[in-house]
Amino acid sequence: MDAQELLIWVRGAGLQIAAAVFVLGMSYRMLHLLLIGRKKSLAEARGSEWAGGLRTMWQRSFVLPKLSPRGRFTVVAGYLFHLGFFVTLFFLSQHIALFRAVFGFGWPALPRGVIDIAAVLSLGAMVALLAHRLVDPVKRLLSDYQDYLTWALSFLPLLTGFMLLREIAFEYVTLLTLHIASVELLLIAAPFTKLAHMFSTFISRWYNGAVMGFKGIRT
Amino acid sequence: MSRTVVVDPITRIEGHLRIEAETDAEGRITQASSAGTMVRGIEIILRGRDPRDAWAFAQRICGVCTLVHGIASVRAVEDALKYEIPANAQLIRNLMTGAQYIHDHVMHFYHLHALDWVDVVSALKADPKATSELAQTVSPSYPRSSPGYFADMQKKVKGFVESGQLGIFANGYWGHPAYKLPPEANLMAVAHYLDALAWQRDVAKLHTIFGGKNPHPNFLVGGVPCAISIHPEQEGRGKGPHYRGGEGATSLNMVGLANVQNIINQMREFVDQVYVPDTLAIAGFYKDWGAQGEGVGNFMTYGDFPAQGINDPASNLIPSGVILNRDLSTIHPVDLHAENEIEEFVSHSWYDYSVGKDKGLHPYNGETTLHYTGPKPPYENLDTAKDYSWLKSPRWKGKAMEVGPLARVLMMYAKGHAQTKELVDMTLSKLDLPVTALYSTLGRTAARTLETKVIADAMQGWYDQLIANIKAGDVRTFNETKWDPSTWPALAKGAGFMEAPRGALAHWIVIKDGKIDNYQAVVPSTWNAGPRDPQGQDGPYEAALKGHKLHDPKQPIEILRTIHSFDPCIACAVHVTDPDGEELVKVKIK
Amino acid sequence: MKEQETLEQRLGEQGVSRRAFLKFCAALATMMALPPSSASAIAAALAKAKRPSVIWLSFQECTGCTESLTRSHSPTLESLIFDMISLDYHHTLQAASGHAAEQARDEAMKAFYGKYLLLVDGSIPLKDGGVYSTIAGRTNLDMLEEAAKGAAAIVAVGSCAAFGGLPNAQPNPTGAVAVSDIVKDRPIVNISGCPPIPAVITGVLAHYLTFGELPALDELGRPKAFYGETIHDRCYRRPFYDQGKFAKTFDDEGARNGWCLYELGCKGPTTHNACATTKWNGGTSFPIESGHGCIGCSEPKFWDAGSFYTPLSAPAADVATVAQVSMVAGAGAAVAMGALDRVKKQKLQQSREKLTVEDLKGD
Amino acid sequence: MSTSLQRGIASFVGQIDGPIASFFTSCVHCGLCADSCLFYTETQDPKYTPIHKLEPLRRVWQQEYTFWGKLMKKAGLSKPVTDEELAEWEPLVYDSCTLCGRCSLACPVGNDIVYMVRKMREGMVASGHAPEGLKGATQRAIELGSPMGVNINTLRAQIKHAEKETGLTVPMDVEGADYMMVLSSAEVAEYNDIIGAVTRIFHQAGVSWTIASDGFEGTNSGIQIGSSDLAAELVGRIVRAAERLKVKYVISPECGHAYTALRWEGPNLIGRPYPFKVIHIIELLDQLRSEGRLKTDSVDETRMTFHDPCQMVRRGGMVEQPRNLLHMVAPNFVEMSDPGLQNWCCGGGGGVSANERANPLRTRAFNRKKAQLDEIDATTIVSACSNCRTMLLDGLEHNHMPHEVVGLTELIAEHLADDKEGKAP
Repeated sequence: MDAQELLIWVRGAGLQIAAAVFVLGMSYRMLHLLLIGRKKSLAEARGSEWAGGLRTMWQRSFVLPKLSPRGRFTVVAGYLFHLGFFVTLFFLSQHIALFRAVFGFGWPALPRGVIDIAAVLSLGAMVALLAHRLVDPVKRLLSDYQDYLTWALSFLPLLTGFMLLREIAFEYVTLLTLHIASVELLLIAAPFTKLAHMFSTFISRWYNGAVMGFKGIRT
Repeated sequence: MSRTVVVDPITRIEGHLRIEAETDAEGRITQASSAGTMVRGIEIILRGRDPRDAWAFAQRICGVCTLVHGIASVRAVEDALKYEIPANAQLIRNLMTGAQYIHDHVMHFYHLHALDWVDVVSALKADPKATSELAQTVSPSYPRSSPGYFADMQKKVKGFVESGQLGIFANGYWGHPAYKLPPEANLMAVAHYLDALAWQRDVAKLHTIFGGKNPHPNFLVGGVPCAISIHPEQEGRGKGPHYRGGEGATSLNMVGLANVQNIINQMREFVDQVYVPDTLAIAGFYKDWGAQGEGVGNFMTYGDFPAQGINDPASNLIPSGVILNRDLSTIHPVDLHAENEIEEFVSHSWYDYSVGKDKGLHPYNGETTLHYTGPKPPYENLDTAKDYSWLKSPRWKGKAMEVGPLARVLMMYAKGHAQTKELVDMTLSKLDLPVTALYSTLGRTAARTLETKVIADAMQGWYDQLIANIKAGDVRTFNETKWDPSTWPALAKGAGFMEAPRGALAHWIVIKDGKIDNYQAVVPSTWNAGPRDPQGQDGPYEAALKGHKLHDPKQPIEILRTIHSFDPCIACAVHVTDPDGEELVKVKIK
Repeated sequence: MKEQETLEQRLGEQGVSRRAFLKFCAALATMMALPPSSASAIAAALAKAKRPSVIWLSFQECTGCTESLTRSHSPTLESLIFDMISLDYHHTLQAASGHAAEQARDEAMKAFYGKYLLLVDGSIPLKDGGVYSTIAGRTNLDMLEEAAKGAAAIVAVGSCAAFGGLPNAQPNPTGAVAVSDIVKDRPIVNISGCPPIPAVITGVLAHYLTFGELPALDELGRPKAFYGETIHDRCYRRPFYDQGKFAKTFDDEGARNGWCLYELGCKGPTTHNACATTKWNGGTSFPIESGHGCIGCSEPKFWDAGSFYTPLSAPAADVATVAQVSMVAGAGAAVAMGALDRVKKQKLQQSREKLTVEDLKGD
Repeated sequence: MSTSLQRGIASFVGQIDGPIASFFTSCVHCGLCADSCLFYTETQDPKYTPIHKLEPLRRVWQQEYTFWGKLMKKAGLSKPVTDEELAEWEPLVYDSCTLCGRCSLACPVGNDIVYMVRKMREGMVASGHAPEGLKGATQRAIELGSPMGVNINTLRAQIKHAEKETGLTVPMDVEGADYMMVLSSAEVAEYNDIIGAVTRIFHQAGVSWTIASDGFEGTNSGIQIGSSDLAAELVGRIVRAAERLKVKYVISPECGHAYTALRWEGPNLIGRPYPFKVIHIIELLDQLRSEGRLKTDSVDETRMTFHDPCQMVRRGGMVEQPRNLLHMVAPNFVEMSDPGLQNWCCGGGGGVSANERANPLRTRAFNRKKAQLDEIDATTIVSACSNCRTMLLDGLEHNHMPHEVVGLTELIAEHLADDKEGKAP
C-alpha cells in the first residue's frame, strides 16, 4: 500500500471505522449513563432540578473556586488547551469544510493567524500540563497509563495538524495521513477512556447542578 | 473459394477494432463483422458514485473525443435534476464542442484517414514547382505554398525514407493501385499532414482556457468550472491580493478571451484555406468511392448547439431526427426518454441480460454484465454466428442507424439549413456527382468537412454573444442551486445527449439517494460499429463493407477506407463485438 | 538500409541551424531541472544519436495519452517521431493496419532486440484470462510480456499503464493492472497523469535519448524532475490557501478572484505533478487556473479517493450514514445493557441483608 | 472473599447510579478537587485528594459498569477490591472527609464528589470498615436513642430548667401543634440554652409548637456512618412522632447533618414522602423576621463573624437567612474570607467528630479555620450548628484563641424586644 492508498484508506474506510466506533461507543456510553439512572428524591423540592442542572452545565465552565497556585496553573493551562483545541477544531476553514461535507452546514471560519496562535498556545499548554502531571504529587498519584495515553492521543492531532498547515518535516500526503489517522485514534479511544468526559462532563454537571437546584441552592 | 479476411488491429482509429470479412471468389465482401475487442466496464465502475463526478469517469471513455462524454454526462445529470445552467455556460460549452469538432475532424482527415488516400512514398516523385501551382490553384490564399516550401518538405520526406527507419509509415500499402493521387497531390497532402499537426496543437488551447487542459478538459454539473475574471475597478474596493485575485485570477480573463478570438480565427482560416480545398481536391480523384460504402441507409441525430438552452430544441444549430431509407422528405422525431424507441441488444455481444439475450433494453433499464464467450486467446477467428463483440447493438425502433457527420449534414440539408444546402450543392457540382453520392464512403468524408465549415463559422457568433453578456455585466457561469445532493429527489432519471463529432451520443443516468444507480452510455461508435442484432440486421460498419471488392486481400485498403470514413472511436463504444470464425478456409492476410 | 544519420545531420539537412539546436537543448535542460551546463552535454549526446526504435503498445486506454503527446509544443510530435525516435508501432498514428502493422512490430522487435524503448498506455486486464482486451486475437498480457523481453526500458505512459488507472477503479470489472504489476525485470518509468503532460512524456524520452538511462525516479517510479513537488506547492493560488481564502462555489467572488479551490475539492496538495509550473498546451493554463480543482490524476487510485468535490479534509466515504447507524446501534446496546443493569440491581436488592446495629458490633 | 467484603462490594454495586457512573466517567484526574479539601490544603498530602478517596468504588464501577472493565474482569486482568484495600481506605473515607461538599463545587467537570463519598460509606460500613468511634455513636443512637447517650430524662431536666429561666411553658407532646421542634444531642446536653431561646422566640412570635418525647433527637449517626438502614430507623422515630402529633412542620435543629438527614434524605430513607414539611430553625426564624413576628430591641457591639455550617449553607442553601438575622443584632458583623457557599468546614462534620482516631488530623485541619479567623479581628464566632460549635471550641482551645462561640438562635433570643409576657422575671 503506497502513501496515496493509505491516505485514501484513512479518509475512507478508516474514518468510517473510527466514526462508527466513536458514535456507537459514545451513544452507548452516554445513554447508558442516563439509563443507569437514579432514584427520584421523595423529599420536597425547594427549587428546580432543571434550572440548577442546566445552569451548572453551562456555568461550571466559567465560575471557578479560589485556587492555589498549582490549581491556577492547571486551570489556566487547561483552559488554553481546551480553547485552542476548540478554536482549531471548529474554526479552521478546512475543518468547517469537513463539517459541511458531513452535516450539510457550516459557519464562518476564523482567520488563519488566529488559528495559528490558538494551536501554538494549545500545544504549549499541553506540554506544560504533561510536565505538571509528571511533577505534581497530586496529579502523579491520580494518574495511570490512561492519562498519558489520552494526552498523547489529544496532542498528536494538534501537532500533526499544525505541521500539516505548514508542511513541516514531511510532505503533505504524509502529514495529512498522519493527521487524520491521529484523529481516528482519538475517536476510537474516546468512548473507552477519560476522553469520554467530552460529553459526560455535561451529564455530570447536570446531575450535580440538579441536586443543588432541587435544594434551591444558588451556586 | 471464399476466405475470411481479418484486419486486427484496425489502426489510425481510437481504440481496439477488429474486422472479419468473408469474401467470395472474386474477392468481394459477402459478410463483414465488426468487433470491439476491448472493454473496461466504465458503466460498472460508475455505479454507486457521486453523479457530479460522473463526467470525469465518462470523459475517459475516450481521449480523442475527450470532451463529448463530459458534456453528455453533465447534461444527463442536469436533465435528471432539472438543473438549469447559465447562458454563459451554454455558450462556453458550445464553443468547446465546436472547437472539438474542428480539431477532431481536421486531425481525423489528415492524421487518421489521409493515409488511406495519400501515398507518402509517391510524394518523393513530385515536382515541387508543380505542387506549388496545384496548391495555389486549390487554395489561393494559403501562404505556405511556395515551390521552396514543398521542396523542403520533399527533402524532409526523402531524408526520412532514406534513413531506412520508416517509423509510423513502415509497412503501409504504398504503391497499391488503389492510390490514385498524382505525386504532386500526395506531396501537398503530406505537407498539410505536418501543417495540421502544428495547427491542432494551437487550437487545442481553446479547451485549455475554458477547461484547464486538453485532452480531458474539466466540466461541471450546473455550468462550467471556469469563473470569468473580468475585474472592473470598483468604488471602495481595496487593491492587492487581499481583495483581488492573484495573477489574473483565472484563465478566463481579458487575455484568455482575446486568445479565444485568435484561436477561432486560426480555426476558420485553416478550415477555409486548407481542409475544405484539400477535401475537394482529393475527392476529385476518388469519385468511384461516391458509389460504395453506404451502410444501412438510416440516419439519426439528437441535435446540438442550442442557442436558447438545452430545453429549446428548436434553437439547435443541428436539428434532431431520424431519416429512414434515404427518405429526406420525412424526418421522424426521436425521444430519448421513450422506452420503446432506443434499445440496446446483446444477442451478438459478450454480455448477459437478465431478461434474456434476445431482448432489447432501454438504457434506463440497461444492464452491463460482462460475459465473454468467445475463443480463448490467442485465436485466429471469432465465431461471428454467435457472440463476437464487446459492443452492444443499439437500435431505434428496432432499426440500425448510422450516426455522424453524414447523418447531420443530411438532417440539416433535409431541414433546409441554407449554408449546408449551399455547401452540399457546391461540392456535388464541383465533383460532378449526384445527390446519391452522399450515401457513400466519399459522402461521409465530405460531409465531415462540410459540417466543420458550418460549425467553424458558427463559433464567432457564440463568442460574440459571450462577450456581449460579459459587457452587459452577466458573468455567471455556474448555478449552485442544486449543487448540494441534499436538494435532490430520492430518485431521478435523465438523459444527456449531444452531437459528438462522430455522431449522436447520449448518456442515461438513474440517480438514487444521491448516488448513481445505473449509468448507460450509447455512443456513436456503438451505433455505427455495433454487431448484428437478433434479427440479423448488420450494423452500419458491417453493412457498409458488404460488396467491397478487395483488390488484394493481403492489402485490404478498401476496408480501411470505409471503416475510417466512419472515424471509429472504439473505446467510446465501451461495449465491443467479437467475431467467431466459421470453419471456412481461413487465410490470414499477409 | 543506409547507415543511420545522426540527429544533428538530419536537422542540418532540414535547415535547422546549430544555434537553434543548442537553444532547444538548453530549453530541455531547464525543463528537466538540470544545471544549465548540461545543455552542451545534451547537445553532444543528441547530435550523435541515431533514432532509437520505439514501440508503443495501447491496451485498455482511451487514446488520451497519445492525444496529449500530439499537443507537445517542445519538442513537437513531428520532431519527436521524425527526428528523435523511430516510432515503429503505434495504433493511432501508424499507416499500416492488421497483419501489416503486427509485422512492423515484429520486425522492429527483432531488429532492435534489447535496445528498443517500449512505451505502453492503458492498463492490462488479467481477469478471465485477459479476454477483456485483445489485439490480433492476443491478450494484452501476452503482447506485453513478449515486447518487454526485448525492451531496454519501459515507459508506462498515463495513469492506466502506470497505476491501473480508470479500468482499475473499484470494482475493477476486468481485473486491470499496471505494467509494473506484470513486468518485474526491466527498468520502468511511470509517467502518470490522465493524461500526462506532453512535455513530461517528451522530456523523459529526451532524457533517455541523451543519457541512455532513465531519469531519477520517486518511490512510485515517476521522474522526480516532474513529480518531485505537489501541485499545491507550486500553485499560483497557494498564497490564498495560506491566508485561508477559499472559493466557496465555482462562481462566487472568491472563484472570480482566483482564490484557493481547496474547499471545492482540489487535490493539489496531495498530487505530484508539474501542471502548476509547465502548465498545459504550451503554457496556456492548467486546471486550477481554469477554475476546477485538481482531481489528482497523476496519483495511484485517484478514482477511488472520494468525490472530486469533497475537500481533502472531508471524508472520502459516507461517514454520515455510518454514524447514524452506529448511533442507533449504540442506543440499542445501551438500552439492553441498562435493562441488564436493572436486573442485576434488583437481584442485589432482593438478596441484600439489612444492616443492623448488630453488624456494627463486629466480631 | 469474606462475607462482609462480599456484602460491601454488593453494596457498592447497588449504590452506583447514573450520577456516580457519570462522575467517574468524567473525571480527568486534574487534581483541582485537592485544593478544595481542607484535609489536603492543611497537610499537602496527595492521598487526601477527594477523588482519590473513592478509588475502590471507582474500580467496582469500572469492573461492573463499563464495557472494557467487564471485559478485563472476565479476562482476569483487573485488580479486585480487597479487604486490605478497604481497610487502607477507611481513614480516607471517614477520617479525612466531613462530607462538607466543597469539592463538589470545585470540580470542573461537575462531579459531586461528596455524593460519591456518602454512597461509598454505605459499602464501607456494610463490609465492616467503619471507624470504631462512629460505630459506637451509631450503636448508641440506635440503642439508647442518642449518640451521646442523652435520653428523655435528660431532656425533661433541661426543659424544666428552661421553663424556670423563661417563665414560659415548653409544650411537650402537644397534638395538633403547627411545629414540632427536634433537637440535637449536643443541644440537649451542652447548648441547652437553645431550648429557652426558642421558647421565648416562639412565644413572642406566637408560634404553635411542641417537642415530642419520642422524637426529639435529630442527630443522625446513620447518615454519617453511611448506613441507610440505620439512618432510616433514626429518621423513622421523628416521623412517627410527627405523625402521632399531627404537626404541620418539623423544625430541624442547629445541627447540620440532622438537617440533611431530616430534610433531604429522610423521605428517601423511609421510602415515602412526609405528611409534614421540614424547616430549619434558622429558616423559620428568618421567615418570622420577614413576617415582622421576630423583633429585637438591642444589639451587640462585639465584632462578630459567622461560621457557615456546611450542611446548612453549602449543602442546604441557607446563605442569606443567618445573615439577615445577624444584621438585626450585630452591627459589627464581619465576614470571614470565603463566606457562604465556599466556607471552610469546621473539620468535624460527617461523623469525624465522633471518630477519636481522626482527632489529630482534625486538629491539623482546623488550621484553615484558624487562618480565616486570624485574618479578621472578630471576637465572637456565631454559628448555627452544634457540632460546628463544639469543633470551634475545641480548635480555639487547642490553639489558645480567645474567641467566643455562640449559637445564632440564642443570640437572637438574647436581643428579643422587651416582651412583658415573655421576659423572664
